[in-house]
Amino acid sequence: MTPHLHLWLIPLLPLAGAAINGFFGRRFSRQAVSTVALLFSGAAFAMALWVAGQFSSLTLPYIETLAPWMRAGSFQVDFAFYFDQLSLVMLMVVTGVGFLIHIYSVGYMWTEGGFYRFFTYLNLFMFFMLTLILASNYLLMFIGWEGVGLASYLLIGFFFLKDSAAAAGKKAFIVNRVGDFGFLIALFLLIKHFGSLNYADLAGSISPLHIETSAGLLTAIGILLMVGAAGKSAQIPLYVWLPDAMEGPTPVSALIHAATMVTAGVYMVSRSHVIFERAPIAMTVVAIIGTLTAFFAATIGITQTDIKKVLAYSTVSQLGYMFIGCGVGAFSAGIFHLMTHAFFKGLLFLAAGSVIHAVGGEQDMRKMGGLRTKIPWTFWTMTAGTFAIAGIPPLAGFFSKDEILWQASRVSMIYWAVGILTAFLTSFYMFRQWFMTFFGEYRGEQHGHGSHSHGSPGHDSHDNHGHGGVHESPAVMLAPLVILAILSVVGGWVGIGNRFENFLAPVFHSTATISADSFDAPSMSAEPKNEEAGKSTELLFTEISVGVGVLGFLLAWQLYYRRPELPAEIALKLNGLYHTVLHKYYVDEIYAAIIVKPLIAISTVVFWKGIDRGMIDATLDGSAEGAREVSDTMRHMQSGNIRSYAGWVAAGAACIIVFMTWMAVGTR
Amino acid sequence: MSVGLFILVSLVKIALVFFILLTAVAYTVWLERKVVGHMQNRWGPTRVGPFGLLQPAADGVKFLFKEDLTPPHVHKTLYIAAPMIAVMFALTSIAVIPFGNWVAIGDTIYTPLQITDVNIGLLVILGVTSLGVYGIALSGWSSNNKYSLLGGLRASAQMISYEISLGLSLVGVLILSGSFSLREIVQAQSGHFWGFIPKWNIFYGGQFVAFFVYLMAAYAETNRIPFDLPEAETELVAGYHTEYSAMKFAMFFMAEYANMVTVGCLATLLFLGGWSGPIFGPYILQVLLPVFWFVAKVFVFMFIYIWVRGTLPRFRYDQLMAFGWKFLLPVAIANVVITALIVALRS
Amino acid sequence: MHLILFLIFGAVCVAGAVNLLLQHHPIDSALSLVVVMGALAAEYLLLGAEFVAAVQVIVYAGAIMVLFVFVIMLLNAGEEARSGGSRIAWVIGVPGMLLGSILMAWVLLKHSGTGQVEVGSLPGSPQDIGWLLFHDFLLPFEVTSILVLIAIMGAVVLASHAQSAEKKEG
Amino acid sequence: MVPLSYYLILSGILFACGVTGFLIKRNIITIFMSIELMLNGVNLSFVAFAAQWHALSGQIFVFFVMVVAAAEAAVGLAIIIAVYRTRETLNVDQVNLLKL
Repeated sequence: MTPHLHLWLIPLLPLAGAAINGFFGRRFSRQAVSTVALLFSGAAFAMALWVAGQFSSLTLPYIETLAPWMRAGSFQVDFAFYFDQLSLVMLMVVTGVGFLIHIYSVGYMWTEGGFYRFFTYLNLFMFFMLTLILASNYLLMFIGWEGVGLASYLLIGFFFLKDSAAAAGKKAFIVNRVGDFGFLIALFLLIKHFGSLNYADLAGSISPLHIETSAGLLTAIGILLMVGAAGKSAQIPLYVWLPDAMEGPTPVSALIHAATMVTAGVYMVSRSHVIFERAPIAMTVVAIIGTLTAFFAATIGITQTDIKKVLAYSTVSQLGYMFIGCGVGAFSAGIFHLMTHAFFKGLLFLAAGSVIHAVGGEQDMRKMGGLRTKIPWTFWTMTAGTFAIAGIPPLAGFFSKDEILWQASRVSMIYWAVGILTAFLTSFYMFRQWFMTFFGEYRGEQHGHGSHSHGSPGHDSHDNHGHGGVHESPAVMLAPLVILAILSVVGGWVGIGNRFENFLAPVFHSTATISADSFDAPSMSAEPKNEEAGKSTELLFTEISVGVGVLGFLLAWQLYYRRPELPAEIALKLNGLYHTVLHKYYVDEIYAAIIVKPLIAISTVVFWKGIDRGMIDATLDGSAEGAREVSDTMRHMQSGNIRSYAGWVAAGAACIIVFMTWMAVGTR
Repeated sequence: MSVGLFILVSLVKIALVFFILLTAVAYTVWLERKVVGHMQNRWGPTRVGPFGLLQPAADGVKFLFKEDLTPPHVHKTLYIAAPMIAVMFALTSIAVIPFGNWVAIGDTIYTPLQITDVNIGLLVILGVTSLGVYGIALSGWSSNNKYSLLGGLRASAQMISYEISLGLSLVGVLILSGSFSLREIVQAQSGHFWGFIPKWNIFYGGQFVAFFVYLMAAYAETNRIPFDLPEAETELVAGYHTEYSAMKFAMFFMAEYANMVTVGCLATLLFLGGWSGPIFGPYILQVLLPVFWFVAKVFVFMFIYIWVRGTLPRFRYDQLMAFGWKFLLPVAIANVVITALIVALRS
Repeated sequence: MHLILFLIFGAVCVAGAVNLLLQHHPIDSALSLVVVMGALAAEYLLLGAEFVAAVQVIVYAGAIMVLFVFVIMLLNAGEEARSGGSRIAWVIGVPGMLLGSILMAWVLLKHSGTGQVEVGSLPGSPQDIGWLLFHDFLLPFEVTSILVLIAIMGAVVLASHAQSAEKKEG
Repeated sequence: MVPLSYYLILSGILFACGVTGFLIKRNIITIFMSIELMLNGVNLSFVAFAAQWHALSGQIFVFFVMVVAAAEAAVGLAIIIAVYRTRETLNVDQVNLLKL
């Protein structure tokens, strides 16, 4: 018998927090606000832990139906929660990392305006994210999906006084709409053809279907879902919003734009594995998009000088990795990387935040350096993160990335090759950042750091920490760093010996029976012979990926530690390429040119001036004007003379009689 | 009975009834003058004939031969029509009044002593009397004289006010007898309590109250003392018929007394058991005795009229209205309710 | 016989109604209306609705119209003033009314002879009426009683401090 | 034997007369009487139908109409008196303060 775990509490606790802070936070002290926020997010985390404790005694998937939501004929959607291994992983990641980041935020945001607002949004985000991962059907998931989009918009534009922040928020929101469009169409297709949105029903109705070797319904659905995922998880071509999203406060970047929200796409794809497994073409699309994004973003990351931008692009490329994993059918590998990435990327962002905090709002790495001794805690934790992401064993990143690459290699060497290249780039730019930030001598001016950050209400408030100069962050910020550092170190060990895969196996292989033989996607239940043969090659690949990691380290060391003047020369040498990359391949400009500008033009000329002004407003104004005119003439009927009224009445009666007679004659 | 015969009999009855009625009217006047005279310790008319018995005839002749003058500035048609209306309705209402049993003359004629027996006779009477108001109102208005106008106003107001009480006072009787037909109402009153008290409505089911109310209302309806404000000589010269003279005046006069008679008949029929009374002797007596009893009762009623006139002073107008609305009407309503309750409980 | 009586009283009705329109003095109009009502009562009798006829006479002719006459006398209403009234009433109202009534007549004649009404064809006796009124139509009856009560109070309030008694009569 | 339509036409004529009176008369009281005339016309049709369909309820309606007419007369005449007190006229054309 399975205990009744009140899953609904998990999302609702943060919501309660959000409500309390949102409604009354204005009058609360900062202590009270942070207490409330931490209390509820922590409660959610505790609840998640308790659920995890109950895990062994559950029969999965465990579905908890709260109330019917909408019924239309046979189509029915409930407020129901769905819990299985995948949900558990996501749950732990979201609540855990979320809670840590909440703690961190208390320290980081302490001096900011709109303290309560920040935590309201943060809790709200938690609510929606948890709804997303606990939903038992795509519609409820979509609610969470949109909700996190909203929260992200609010938080990116948190410093709404800064135009760039507001613009970035809008950009994120609009770009996401594009993805949601695809997602919605996919949902409509599902409703149309399978009459349901529940995971369980869909699995039941889809698994009997055959693999679509040629493009078909499932392929279409899959690709559309991928579009949605690309929007949310910042994949080509919709990744452009994520770098700009760095306008938001750093904890937000850590929580939403690194650890949790952006991984929602990955989660959604893996959740839809039933569909993808039967749509190889869609799978290929996913894989290719992932590969391209990974590499592309990595290259951009090399040239960025803004500490957060670097991390942003690395996030994009890491997400690319996850999609490679999904694309090659190694969903568990993707989720695995998702988890580890949540640890070390969250860590990196928080550390970066700590650095920024330390240098008083400065984000340009060129103005940093030599911070190693000044902020040791931050340094060491960041180091752990960097090594983790660079895929240096035995840190978390190594296991997950290696797993993905290995699985990819079994599908196509191209994925593997690009992946390896990307790994190299990743380790290079990460170490580049590491060196630029912590080694060498401090390049920023000692005092008055704030002069060049007055523009941002978000950061210049860091000046009014009592003591000038570089300083370590308070313990409340360091504690999460340390915890996350530990996780980034040990987080990967759960993957040793496929433990993590086996743990997720029941989720992903409950329905993949047909796919196992007819589709060459590597299945966790891989044939034993393949396993034997694979071992050696896997080892080789592992060595290679470690090698590229080290290589990247060395190169970065060479360029940014030994001879810091060298990069400039190189940049000069391949000028065009450098600038292209520096300007992110002008993607934003291209989009602006081919999409945004025409769109604005059309909207202005056709929709706004033409339709809205010319037709809609015109009709309304015209009718109003006409009504006024008519009544102006009509009111002279109001002679105040009873008999004229009587005359009108008689005329009206006559009309009615005529009408009725006419009707009677007509009917006969 | 053939139609021709029926018409003949009807005509005979009409002629008879009207003759009796007019005579009655004439001699009521005589009686009034006599009685009031004696009450006031005078003789009353004595010159014309024995006990002045021919006085009414003399008066009639005088009215006929007086000059009939029409004052200027009157609304001609209405001025002339008003008295006719008044007298017409006053006389019409007698048509449905039964004053005796059915009689058989020979074996061909078998007819009620009543011009016509309609099953809503009571309503007819009420309707006709209510129309009688027009005569007075119009006369008051048409003769273009402030006294007349005031008289007419008073008269119409008073009559429509008291009409309600009058009607309601009859409802009790209707409930008891369960019919609008006067004849049936009378038959419902035949019989005796304990063998000697006649089973008249006045003794029956608290209808004494109804009778009282009816009496008051009737006086008001007929503009008699103590409610004769429309023709209050001391204030309004002669009220609505100030401008009338000769035959037109006589018509109003006749109308008033005819109304009195009608009201008396109605009271007799409704409360005093109509023509019921001890009947004996040969057939001719059995036919005539009821008529005698009926006439006797009406006479008593008339006498009360005169007696009251000789006794009571005149009300003030506001007193009149207050009495009508604040006393008579509630009492009448209460009577109706109580009677209805009694009947409902008994059945 | 029935037809003849109908025609006679009908003619009286129409004559009265037309006279109401032609007369310039309200009291003449009022009297012609009384005539109309009397004739209508006769029509009701022809239709066998004797009770309705009686009530028509008592209530309409005997009470309401008396009230009218009374008010006319009270306000001493004179001849109708020849004020150039409202053109609309003439321009729109009268033609409309005419059109409407013509259409009605046309329809009625089209359907004429659908039914014959003979004298006393239905029991309009007080008993039946009373039964209907106090059983089937009890609620409407009570409601109308309340309506009348309200009307009385309204009249008293409106015409307070003058002739309230007569208003109550309505 | 009279066709029903005759009665209806008679009532129609009465009603039309009432409407006309309402339209062309200037004296409030006369107008009011025109209304009563209309009501009477309607009553006639009620009774005629009652006789036609042997349904007594038609006559009941007549009673209700009468009651309403009575109430209306009471209030209406009271209003007329009030108007006369304030405006010193019974001519509706002069009682026209209700205009812009």
